[in-house]
Amino acid sequence: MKALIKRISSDPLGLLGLCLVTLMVVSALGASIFAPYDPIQLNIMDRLQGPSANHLLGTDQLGRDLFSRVLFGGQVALKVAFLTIGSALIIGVVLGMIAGYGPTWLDNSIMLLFDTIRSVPTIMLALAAVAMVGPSITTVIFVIAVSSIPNYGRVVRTQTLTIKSKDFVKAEMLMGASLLRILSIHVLPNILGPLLILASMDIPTVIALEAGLSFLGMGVKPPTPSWGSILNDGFALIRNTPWPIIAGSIPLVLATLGFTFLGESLRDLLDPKLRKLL
Amino acid sequence: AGDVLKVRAYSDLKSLDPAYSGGVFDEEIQGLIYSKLIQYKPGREWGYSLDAAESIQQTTPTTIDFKLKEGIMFTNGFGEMTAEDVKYSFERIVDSEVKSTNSPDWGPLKEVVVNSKYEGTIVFNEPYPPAWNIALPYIVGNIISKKAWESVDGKVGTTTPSVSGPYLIKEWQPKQKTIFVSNPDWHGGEAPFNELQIIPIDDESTAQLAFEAGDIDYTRVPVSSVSNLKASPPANSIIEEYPSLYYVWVGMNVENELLSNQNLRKAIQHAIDVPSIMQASYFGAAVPSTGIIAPGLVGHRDESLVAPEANVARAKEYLAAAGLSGDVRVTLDILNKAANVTTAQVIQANLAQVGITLEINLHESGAFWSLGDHTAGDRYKDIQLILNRYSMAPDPSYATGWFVTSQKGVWNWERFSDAAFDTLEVAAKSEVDNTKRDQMYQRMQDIMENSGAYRFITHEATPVIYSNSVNPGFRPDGLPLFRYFSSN
Amino acid sequence: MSKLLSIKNLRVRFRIKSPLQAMLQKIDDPYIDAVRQVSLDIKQGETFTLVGESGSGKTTLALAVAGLLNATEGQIKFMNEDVTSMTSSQIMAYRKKISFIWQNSIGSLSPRMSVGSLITEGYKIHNLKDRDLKMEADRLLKLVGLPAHISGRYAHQLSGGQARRVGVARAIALKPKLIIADEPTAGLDVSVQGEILNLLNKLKDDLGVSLFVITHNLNIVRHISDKTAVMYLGRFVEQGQTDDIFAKPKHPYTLALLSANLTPYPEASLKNRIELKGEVPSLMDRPNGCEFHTRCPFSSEHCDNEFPPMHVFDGEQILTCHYPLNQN
Amino acid sequence: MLLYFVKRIFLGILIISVAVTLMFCMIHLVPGDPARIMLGPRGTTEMIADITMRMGLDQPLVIQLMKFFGNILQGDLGMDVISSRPVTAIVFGQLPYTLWLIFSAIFGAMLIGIPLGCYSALHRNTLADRVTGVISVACITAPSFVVALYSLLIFAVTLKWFPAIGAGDKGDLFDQATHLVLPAFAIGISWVGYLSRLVRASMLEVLGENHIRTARAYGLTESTVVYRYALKIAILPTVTVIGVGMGFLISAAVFTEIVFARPGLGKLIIESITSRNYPVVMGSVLVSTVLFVISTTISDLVNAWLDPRIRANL
Amino acid sequence: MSENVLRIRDLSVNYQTDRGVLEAIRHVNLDIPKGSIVGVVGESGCGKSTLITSIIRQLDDNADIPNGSIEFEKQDLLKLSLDKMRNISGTKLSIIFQDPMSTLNPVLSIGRQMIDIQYRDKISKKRKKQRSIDMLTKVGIPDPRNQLNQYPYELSGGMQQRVSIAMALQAGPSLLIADEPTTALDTTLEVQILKLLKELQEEMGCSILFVSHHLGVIAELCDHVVVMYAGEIVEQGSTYEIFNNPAHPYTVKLLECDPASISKKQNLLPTIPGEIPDLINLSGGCIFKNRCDQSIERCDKVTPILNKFDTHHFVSCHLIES
Ligand SMILES: Nc1ncnc2c1ncn2[C@@H]1O[C@H](COP(=O)(O)OP(=O)(O)OP(=O)(O)O)[C@@H](O)[C@H]1O
Ligand SMILES: Nc1ncnc2c1ncn2[C@@H]1O[C@H](COP(=O)(O)OP(=O)(O)OP(=O)(O)O)[C@@H](O)[C@H]1O
Ligand SMILES: [Mg+2]
Ligand SMILES: [Mg+2]
Repeated sequence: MKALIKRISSDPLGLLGLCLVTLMVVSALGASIFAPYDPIQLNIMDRLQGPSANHLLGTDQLGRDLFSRVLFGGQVALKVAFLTIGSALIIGVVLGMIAGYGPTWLDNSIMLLFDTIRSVPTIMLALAAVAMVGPSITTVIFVIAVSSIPNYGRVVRTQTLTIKSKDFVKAEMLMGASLLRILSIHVLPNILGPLLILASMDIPTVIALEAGLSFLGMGVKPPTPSWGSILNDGFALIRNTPWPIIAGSIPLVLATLGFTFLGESLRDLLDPKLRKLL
Repeated sequence: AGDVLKVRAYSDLKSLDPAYSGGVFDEEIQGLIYSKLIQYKPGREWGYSLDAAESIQQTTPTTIDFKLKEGIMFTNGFGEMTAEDVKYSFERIVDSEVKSTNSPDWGPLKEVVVNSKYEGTIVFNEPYPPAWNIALPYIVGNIISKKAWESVDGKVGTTTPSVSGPYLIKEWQPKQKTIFVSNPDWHGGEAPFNELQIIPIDDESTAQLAFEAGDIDYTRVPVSSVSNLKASPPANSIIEEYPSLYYVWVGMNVENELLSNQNLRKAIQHAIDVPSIMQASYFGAAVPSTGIIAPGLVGHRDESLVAPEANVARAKEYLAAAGLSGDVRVTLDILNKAANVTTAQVIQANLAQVGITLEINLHESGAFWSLGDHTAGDRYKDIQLILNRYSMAPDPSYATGWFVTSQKGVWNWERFSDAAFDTLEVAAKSEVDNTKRDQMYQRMQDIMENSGAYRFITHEATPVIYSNSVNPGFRPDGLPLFRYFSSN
Repeated sequence: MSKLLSIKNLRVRFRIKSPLQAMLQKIDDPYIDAVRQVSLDIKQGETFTLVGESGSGKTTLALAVAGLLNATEGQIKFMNEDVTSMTSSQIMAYRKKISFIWQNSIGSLSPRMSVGSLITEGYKIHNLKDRDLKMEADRLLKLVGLPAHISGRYAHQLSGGQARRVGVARAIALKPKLIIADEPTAGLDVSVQGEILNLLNKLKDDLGVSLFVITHNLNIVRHISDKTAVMYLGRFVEQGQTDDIFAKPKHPYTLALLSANLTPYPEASLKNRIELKGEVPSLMDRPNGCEFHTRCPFSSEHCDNEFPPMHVFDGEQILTCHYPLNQN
Repeated sequence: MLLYFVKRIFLGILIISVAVTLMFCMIHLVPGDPARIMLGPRGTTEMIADITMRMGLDQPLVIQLMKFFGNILQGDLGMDVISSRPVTAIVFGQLPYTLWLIFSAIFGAMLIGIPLGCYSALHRNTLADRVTGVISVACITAPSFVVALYSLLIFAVTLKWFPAIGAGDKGDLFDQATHLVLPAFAIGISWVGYLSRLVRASMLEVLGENHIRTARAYGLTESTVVYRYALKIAILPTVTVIGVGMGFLISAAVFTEIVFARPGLGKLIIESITSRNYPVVMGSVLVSTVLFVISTTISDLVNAWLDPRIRANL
Repeated sequence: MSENVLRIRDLSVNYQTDRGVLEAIRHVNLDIPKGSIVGVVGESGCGKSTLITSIIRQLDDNADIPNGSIEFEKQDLLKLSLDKMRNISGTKLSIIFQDPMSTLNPVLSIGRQMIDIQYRDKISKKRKKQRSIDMLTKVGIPDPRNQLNQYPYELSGGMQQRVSIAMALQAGPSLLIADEPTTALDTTLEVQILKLLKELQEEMGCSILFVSHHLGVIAELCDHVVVMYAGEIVEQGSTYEIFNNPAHPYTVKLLECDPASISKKQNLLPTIPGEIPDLINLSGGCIFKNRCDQSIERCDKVTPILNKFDTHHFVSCHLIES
């Protein structure tokens, strides 16, 4: 691990990524310590202020401190990112390994399912889900998770197929190892590494999707601060003040930069072959 | 005549048949191509001016006599407009076969009696004063050609067989624009513009930007922009603010287990601080409302029973009187529009001050509008607080009709039910004496407010912007009357 | 000496076109025969080597023997048990008795396992809990001449020679009766190559296992093998005692292989070599008649049309050729 | 080749029918009654019942679904009860706008993103590479509605270079093109970033391959090596990504169509779902899945055209 | 004595790695006389490819050349601008790489690639095509006209390697570099290719720098042999000398180890004990000292230099010097 960090540090962009991600995680987790204000406390008198010493990023239409909202919004972003990617990963890995190792008909059906999901625009899925259960963070997580399962599933399947034909798997089979043992001890660990890197590069996409859904009023429940809802508020106020949009975009862009560069750097260091999978 | 006028509408054309007009956005188009006996008069006060009618008057409480101008021609060779056409147009609306959604606007219309080629009498089963406000000059007042309609078996969708207004539809480009050209045969002379384009723009901010970019000559703008626009108006433009007729309120489901407690409802009524909402959601451009009937209309109350400002102490008293143990948690269902979300958050903060926890449930429009529908599952029972906004035509009966007992589970989502209210609602509709009518409607709003099921928020406002090369015509509530738009 | 492994008329086919493809492209036979009509016997303690060019079906044969590929036809008997009709538990027991040394030495080691756990993996798979895995690992490493500290390393941290030794250690862990070594020296320097072969020979002498060695390096065959078979397009064109084959190759292909074997003697000139024409034919398109005739310097019209008969010389040297060379 | 098309068509039909069935069930299970929404507050029970019947909503879901598929086979997507127009006319009326938008966005993105990626790969680890890296990554998640809004503000309102809203006059190609610029930019910008990263990564990979070393060893000029020898291979994964990107693009189109008040499929989808206009929803679902199938097929074919090895396996 | 096409003097190449600087090649001197075939042998990893890639200036990004010169036809290649270098590559200097499967661009037809590399010649495309066809005929490819439209994957390994050779010889280079061009091929094919190379070299009169770790191949083909060990040239001389009269202990051992040179069947094959030194943190002294059974004290401290052992025979060993 230490060595890894050392190697990342030798790549300036990787280092930048590492710093940004650390910054984001620390500020989100420690939001209640760092935030100067309560993110949901209204102060209508102080609404729509520009940045000042009191309010680093200004205030929104309800007079809430945008900087504090951005910090707390990081929690939502992280939560959405980790929960969606986590669940998509788990389902994707299971389905992908089944597809890769199972009989052809099962493989074909799973691939059909994946293609079907991919063929439906995310926005449609989101609309349908939102209409069904109402907008909330759970809906967001559900929609994004479902629409990213095929991405992971496909990678896992391809990886499984490659690994399955690798000599070390054949070697294990020849020694009499059971299928479960092969999958869990030999296949899974070899898929997981690259997959986690892929996932880390997906985090910004997920965060941006949350923002997009919030923009359509399909995101988290108010008053929970999320970057998407800050952007959405800002969008309505664009002719009054640019600050909410700026406050919403900055963390989004920084998080994107952070996770992407960290992911790319990890990928380059750990598994250059991974590029093909993207 | 001016060259081209480009104006914004908030929605795209749905139907050119007055019977199936979807509302304001369709009327903005139909108003250009059809004639009516009378038209709303542009200006700050409600009134009408003659259009197809040479004369028109209320002869008895249940009859209106009219005489058409001679020589009003329908296009495409469908001939001159006669009293037969008026009869066909109006009676069609209330014909149950036609299934017009707009039939309530004609209220108790019985028939139109044709007296001569140009003369006729509109006969009601009982007195119907709203006819002058929401029927004759509005959607159902549009006169269509009987022959033309019969030539297409009454099936008119997005193309029309014949028109008689100042403009003709040249082309409808779905979700893009509707292009009109002046009607050379219009009885009113020459139309003010050679070409007029109505461009549907859903989002108000976009519409404002489109105006600033010079793509359109008129639009309504978001209330949030008013102060900025006034402070630094775009070059060559004029900003005006009109009051609006919409009404926004927080409703409470009186049949809900928790909210059946009237003291809790009153606590909530008193806890909500309307002025904060005016600031936060309407940017000071709107004022608190006293009920559901806007200023300028019959039945408007000067003051509400519960002051718009929150009274935390009173609210706490009511809450204590409600005798609820533990923390009180209620939900507020809203449509996912930015202003609603802001309002909801203010309410949330207000309620928190008196110790009520509010959870906000967002809905997209499809789901929202079926919330209180008792034919669609049991969701109507779970509603507690609803932030709602209804549109309105310039007659009080238009507003009160939704809150009667028979509307429970239809549009009366509060499931409010009051015998006195129901009686008044029927009586007021046919009351010819304006003063009495005024009092009756005020009384009805008192009943609503006293039930604790309503907290009135605002009538919003209609800020508009237009290019100074245009001479516009607006209804007193700021809705555009495009036929009166001319060039400077 | 008793027969340990006995193969009769083995055939292994691969499907190369899907049924739909075959239908649309009007291909009657969507299969290739990677191994065809192969028979061989390996006795206890004997080293059998299989030579032949790349793609001739050597690995396929070995995998079929190990039960990893299904035989389409023919019989594989191991200690008189039929491998092709074993139940899964019998297969488990069978796999304890044979082991494999892979051509791709680094690639056959699970990349995320340490050398120590890799070589004791067999015990875990077969649930042999009665021994101390660490000590076993040290013992096995010592046996193949690797220092004990290597047991903490991972596959990618090993050099080619080390990885090969780890493969050998893993192969002997369960005391197998037969070790199949697929190109055990490919890609190794001569010196390391010598070390590995010495090790295999020593194991054979010490443990009495039989070796089934696949290679296309004829130089090593001569030194380690008892019996040799030469494979061409999935068939054995010649097999027999190694010494006989090297001394008197009777099949033109064997002769060509032997003469293509370049030796570090600059005097030996290219001129006296028998040189093959053309390229190895595709398995999808086997030549008629003698399958070697397209490249054979001695072929006649006869060879083009008729499949050659099998000849047996001196009881042991078997070959299929119309015109065997080097007959006494 | 024939085999490929047989497979593709079969698979396409499967994907489309599964997706359509899925959406059909989902959208019908969602609360909200199309008749009520259509009729608005004035709808009486009889009117609602009438519309419900005309839309066939009174029948069991399975029957509705069967009917829907039956109609599709006849090339009929049903009638939109509100406007009494055939759904095919509605959907195909909006489709070209979205297609133009998507195509110009993606072509624009390719035009900029691909050379940018090549440039970055060639100048790997230089300052220029890092700067392009930071910019393109920042572009990737720039939310399309934010970009849309700012480009509207800057290029339409302030600079007045381009028109703000709509899709331009019918028949006036130049007008339509100027109307396309900003929306396409809003959607395309994230693809510029995405493609440039993708191309950079696969370019680096290809540049490390032996045959590139061969090409260089033969003294081929750097531009020949990069743009003719390496790019043809490096572009393959990108083509696949673009092919699969249809779903994303339609989603992105929604945002820009709203902000730029442009007609199009995206907006139609939103409107029809929120108004529970089932026939139109299903029509748009069908069209967008068909688009997905077509675009993945095209990307396959392009890949095959670029790479003879894939061609041989088609 | 004939002049040299290539003169390498005191060439060193370092690779920057995670663990430190890897000195892949150190102080190498090498001459290639006009019209001769020079073979480089040595175990895997001894720096053969590094030597070659530094001649054609295609070293990996993490490599640098701290000292030395590579004189090709009187110009120092290391000092040439990239443009000038490009002018030499593929004209006077051409190369065949190890793995035929990966040296040709997989997505371009053979013809396209063969025509592309003639981009400097101002002749019609038809002429270029004809030239390619002639060249393919020369390397023994049947039906060359049609083969031009084929893609590399459609050819067998042997054919691909022939195409590579045809491409390399097309420009009529004065030096052809071949990096293990036959290791990926079957032995029977290997012989075919070697024969072809030799014939073509005789016909065209170019020099060849031929790299292999296969002693037999080198013996077969080359006039001169250079033996490399761990980044240094330990011995060089005429093929006959090296194989019949090896002087460096490493060369001696290497030849002994090759089972091909052991005519009598034996169970125990000879090996060279010990391992190749780590090229990072070299300790100085003779590079072979830890595996040499004759090493003396001097070997530990002083790095030996290449000394003349015989007329055409140089050895870098303290034992020989004296
Ligand atoms: N799973 C498979 N499906 C289809 N064909 C296969 C498969 N495995 C091997 N083949 C084909 O069978 C033939 C024999 O392959 P095999 O690997 O046995 O050759 P080999 O003699 O071991 O070659 P090498 O010396 O290169 O290892 C080859 O033509 C190969 O392409
Ligand atoms: N890019 C690089 N970075 C770091 N070390 C390298 C690099 N390329 C080669 N090396 C190291 O330099 C040394 C010489 O490598 P080179 O490829 O020249 O050997 P070789 O003699 O060609 O080997 P082979 O016979 O295996 O091809 C080896 O130790 C190798 O690990
Ligand atoms: Mg093999
Ligand atoms: Mg090399």
